[in-house]
Amino acid sequence: MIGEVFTWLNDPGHWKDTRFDTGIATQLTAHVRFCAFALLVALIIALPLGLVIGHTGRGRWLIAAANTLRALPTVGVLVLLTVVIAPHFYGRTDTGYLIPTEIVLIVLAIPSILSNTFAGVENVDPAVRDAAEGMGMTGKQVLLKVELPCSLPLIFSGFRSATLQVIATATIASYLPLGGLGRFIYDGLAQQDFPQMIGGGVLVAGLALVADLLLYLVQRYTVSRGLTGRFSKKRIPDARLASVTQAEVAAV
Amino acid sequence: MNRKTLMLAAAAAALSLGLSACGADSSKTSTGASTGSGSAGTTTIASKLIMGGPPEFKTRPDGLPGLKKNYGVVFGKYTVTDTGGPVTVSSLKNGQIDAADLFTTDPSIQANGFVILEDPKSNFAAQNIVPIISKAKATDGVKKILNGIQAKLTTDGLGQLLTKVQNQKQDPDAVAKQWLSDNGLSGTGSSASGVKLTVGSANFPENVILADIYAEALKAQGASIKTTLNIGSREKYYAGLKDGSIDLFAEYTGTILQFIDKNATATSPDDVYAALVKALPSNLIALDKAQAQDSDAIVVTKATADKYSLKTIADLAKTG
Amino acid sequence: MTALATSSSSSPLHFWGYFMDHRSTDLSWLWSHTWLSVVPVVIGLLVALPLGWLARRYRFVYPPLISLTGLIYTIPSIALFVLIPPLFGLKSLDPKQVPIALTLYSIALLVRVVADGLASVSEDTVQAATAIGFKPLGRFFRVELPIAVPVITAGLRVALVANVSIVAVSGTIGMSNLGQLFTLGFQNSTNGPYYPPIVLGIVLCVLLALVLDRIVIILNILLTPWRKAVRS
Amino acid sequence: MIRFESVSKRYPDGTVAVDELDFVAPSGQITVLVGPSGCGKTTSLRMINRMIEPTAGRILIDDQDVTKVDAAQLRRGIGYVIQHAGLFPHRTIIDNVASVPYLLGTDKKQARARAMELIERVGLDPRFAKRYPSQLSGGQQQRVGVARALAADPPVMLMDEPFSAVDPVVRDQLQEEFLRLQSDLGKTIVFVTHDIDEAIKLGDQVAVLRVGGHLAQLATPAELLSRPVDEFVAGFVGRDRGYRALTFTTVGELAVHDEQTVTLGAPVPSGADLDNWILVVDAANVPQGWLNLVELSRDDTTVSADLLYRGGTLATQGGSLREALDACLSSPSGRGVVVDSDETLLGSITAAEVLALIEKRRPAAASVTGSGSERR
Repeated sequence: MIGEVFTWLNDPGHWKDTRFDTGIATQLTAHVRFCAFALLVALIIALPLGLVIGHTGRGRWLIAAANTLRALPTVGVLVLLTVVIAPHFYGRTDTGYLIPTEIVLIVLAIPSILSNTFAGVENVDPAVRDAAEGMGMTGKQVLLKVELPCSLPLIFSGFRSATLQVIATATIASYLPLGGLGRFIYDGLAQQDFPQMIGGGVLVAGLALVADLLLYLVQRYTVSRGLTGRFSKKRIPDARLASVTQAEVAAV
Repeated sequence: MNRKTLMLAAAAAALSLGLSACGADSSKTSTGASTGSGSAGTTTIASKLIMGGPPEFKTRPDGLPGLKKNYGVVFGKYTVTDTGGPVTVSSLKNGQIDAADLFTTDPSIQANGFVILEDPKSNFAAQNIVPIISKAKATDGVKKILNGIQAKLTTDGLGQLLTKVQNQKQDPDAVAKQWLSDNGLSGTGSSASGVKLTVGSANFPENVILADIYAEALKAQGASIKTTLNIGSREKYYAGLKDGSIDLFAEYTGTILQFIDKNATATSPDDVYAALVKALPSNLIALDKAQAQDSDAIVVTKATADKYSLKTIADLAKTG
Repeated sequence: MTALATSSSSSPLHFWGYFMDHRSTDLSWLWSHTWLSVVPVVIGLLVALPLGWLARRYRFVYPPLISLTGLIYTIPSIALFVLIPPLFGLKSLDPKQVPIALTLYSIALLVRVVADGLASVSEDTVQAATAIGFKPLGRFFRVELPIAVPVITAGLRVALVANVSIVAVSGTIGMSNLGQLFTLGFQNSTNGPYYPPIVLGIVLCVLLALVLDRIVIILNILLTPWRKAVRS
Repeated sequence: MIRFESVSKRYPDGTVAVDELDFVAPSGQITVLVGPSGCGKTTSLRMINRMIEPTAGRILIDDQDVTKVDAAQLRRGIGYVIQHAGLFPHRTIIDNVASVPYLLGTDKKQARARAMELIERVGLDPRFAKRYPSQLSGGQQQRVGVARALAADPPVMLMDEPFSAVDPVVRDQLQEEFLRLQSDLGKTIVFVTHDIDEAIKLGDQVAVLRVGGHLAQLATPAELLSRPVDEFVAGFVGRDRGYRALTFTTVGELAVHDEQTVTLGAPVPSGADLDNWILVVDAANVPQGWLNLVELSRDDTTVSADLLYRGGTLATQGGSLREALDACLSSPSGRGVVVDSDETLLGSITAAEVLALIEKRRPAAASVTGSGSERR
């Protein structure tokens, strides 16, 4: 079976678009686009919000509220939004399906980013914050020059965890008439074409790994060595767990 | 406050930007497809249209391959929607697709004024409803109950059942029970007692209702019933039938025959049924076929039908 | 929208009436949904405990184990569901494929949580326990594990809430659980939206997730009485 | 000069942290605020740079009301050192020290040059400049904290228990260096501590606060020890205060006796006229310890280092009476060794003689003004 999957992935014909079948290259691009857009919007919403809540200490209920978003069943929300939104779009556009999908992905990404950003700012050593204010930094300077850089490790772990979730979940776009790598999974499932289906799954997992690696590299070059302690031989902080423990414990 | 508003505005701007980018891109793909077909030489009506339906319609013998073989119809593009469900209907209605694979009994065809293209060459073979059951579970009692149902199922009756569920939002199970009692089939007894059965259904309402009818009738006669409804495509549930995960399924003679035997040529109800009985693997048997039919059909909107003067599937292959 | 006007029974707020009308089916779906969400986490924890201990005890085990389990998490659930039967020699629609997939996810999440929870026990505590005569196994169960409880329960909460959502996905491939409500509502939305089952499904899933979450929180409180003072 | 004028801090829940506080912290001097926890000492300190706003009264720095200045601007002109240093974990040591100059818009190169100079000045190895705070020990971090506060050369420094989180040996060292630094820089310093010994050691004047934010006594360390105004201050200043007060009592010139000595490495002396104890010095006449002639065995023919009793402290000529008395009490021979500022031997003195000096000075004790500058 592994051989068949490999053959399927290796067939150049599967990478190119044909009249009835969209190739891997196009679907991969579409998948990346769905995810990048959702993650960007989630970041634009959650990062400033988490920073401001962490900095001011006000609006903590929003963190708790965002964490209950995790309890929403993704499929259910997708179906509901589709039923509500899709009938309002006419003509050759997939916007009616794109909006529900993106909303679901954004809602999925927000809790990790928001709660980790909040936890990151909140976990900044009070002495450091006190020193920053005491030396004459304005509130904005304290936030941007001290709290933000100090919370970067946690922000990154939240964002990396959100990225993994979004990439895996973006496959549900293909539950609706949209592209993305989920198309191979759903079509393979319906056509009982296992190599296609598993190939799709492998592509999604591969994409997730590559994205995580890229983010790890970005993290490595943006987060101060003073925070990661990389000069002493400590292990690399990784996405999933840090977000689990830190953010969850913060949410309790 | 100010900050929040700004942030929201930025988010909204980014959202609309991104969406328009995605939208623009997808429309580019479709124009790309039609230019592609244009350069192929003669431009058929079909090549200007986007067809929508379930994923397996792309590969199924009576799907795109059948349309090409029987009518020379090749669409400009195929968009995967769903199995005659809400996505297909709303995509057709709203113009995301121009032609769709729907079921003839679907009340939304009439409700939306869709036009069913005739199928003179019987690409879609006769589609009488037939229970496929695993041989081990087909006791005489079970057979008698199910065949009793089959005798009462009519095409119109099926349409009415669907209208109740899809338009009036009644519960499929309740509709099934009502139908059984209306047709004098709701008597309780023990002719199926001791039988343990898993009834499956595909993920479209009509098939769910039929599964419910079978399940309720058998239950009333003492069988122990489990249901696995809304499974998905035939490719998927047929594997379950074969390996015994499911014991009973409401099938459509034409498609199941073509699914098992890709070279099947029978088109009339009796021929198809006879071929099916022969083609089934040894652990499955077909009970009586009903008079009721529910066939796949190529459906277009009234506007599209008028624009290209479409009456039959063959018209799609004309140049226009 | 038109359906909303013509038939009050398709209004989103009718979900409670819908529930009352289909109580037995909905409850059976809720029940199986609950089991499918909980059992894999319990099994996952039982498997993750020795693995996490191993990763803590022998440091070289940690990186490969964490990478491997991290990899499992990147596989989309719908793909994993369908991958399970051929890999485990099950029938294609065997309902066991869902709990197996969820157990794999739970193990993936919890191994790391257990390892890091154990790592959160201070070296001083471990040494003190050894000094007063605990043998490794006794020390693990009576000292290290109890202290790691808060971190582990935090992981359990995430796993449970995630499972409730993933179980619903399996409803779209025919498994009997609350996910069926979404398929059902969607399939019957061809002529106007049919909200009640969809809304009911969301409401029940969220309630289930919140209740399970609350149970773990209570469990955490019961298991760590020494933290009561801090919590006040 | 920092002036508190009837400054109060009352929280909305009714708690009074500081109550009608009035005092002056003179320019170029160290004013220590000391008191038990809850006495409002930190609150008072933090009101100077407006980390906390007073609810009544005003605080003036060089006659300028602090509330009339933009808080951030004000703080940039005031050095601030806190208990756990509060170094920025994401910045290197040199960038930490240069933080305030950066804020003030100083050219990066110039700011770093200044920072480098300060790093060395507070006694840190220049190689630490490129390291991160987490690579430093607590004492080293605290030095960086002081350097950072000094970077913009502020006339005023606020220090909130800067040395209380380090171990006693390091604390002692930091205190000494801090005094040395201050003698060079002459900053106006307000220093908060809960440790009365630290207050007495460092303060030019000490303000003792009681719970509820009342000023109990403001005085020089010597006066505080000799004349606590009430039971609270007396209790807070603690036992041995009579003895500790001797720290601030000096006599012009101690009359010393000549002391017989033997040089390290020389043959063990003998003779009936010798005392049991003989002082051992090195070639430069710096005292090394006492030798007990009675205890020696026959094999001990030369004066070697391992035979010495080294327990005695040394009194410096011109130093405090406390030093002189301690030298006598700690000496095994009962004779206190007196040295000059080069640590070379001057002679010895007995406890009785020191006590006689104390007795003689008693009537004058009231007028003692053991100020910091005098000590130094």
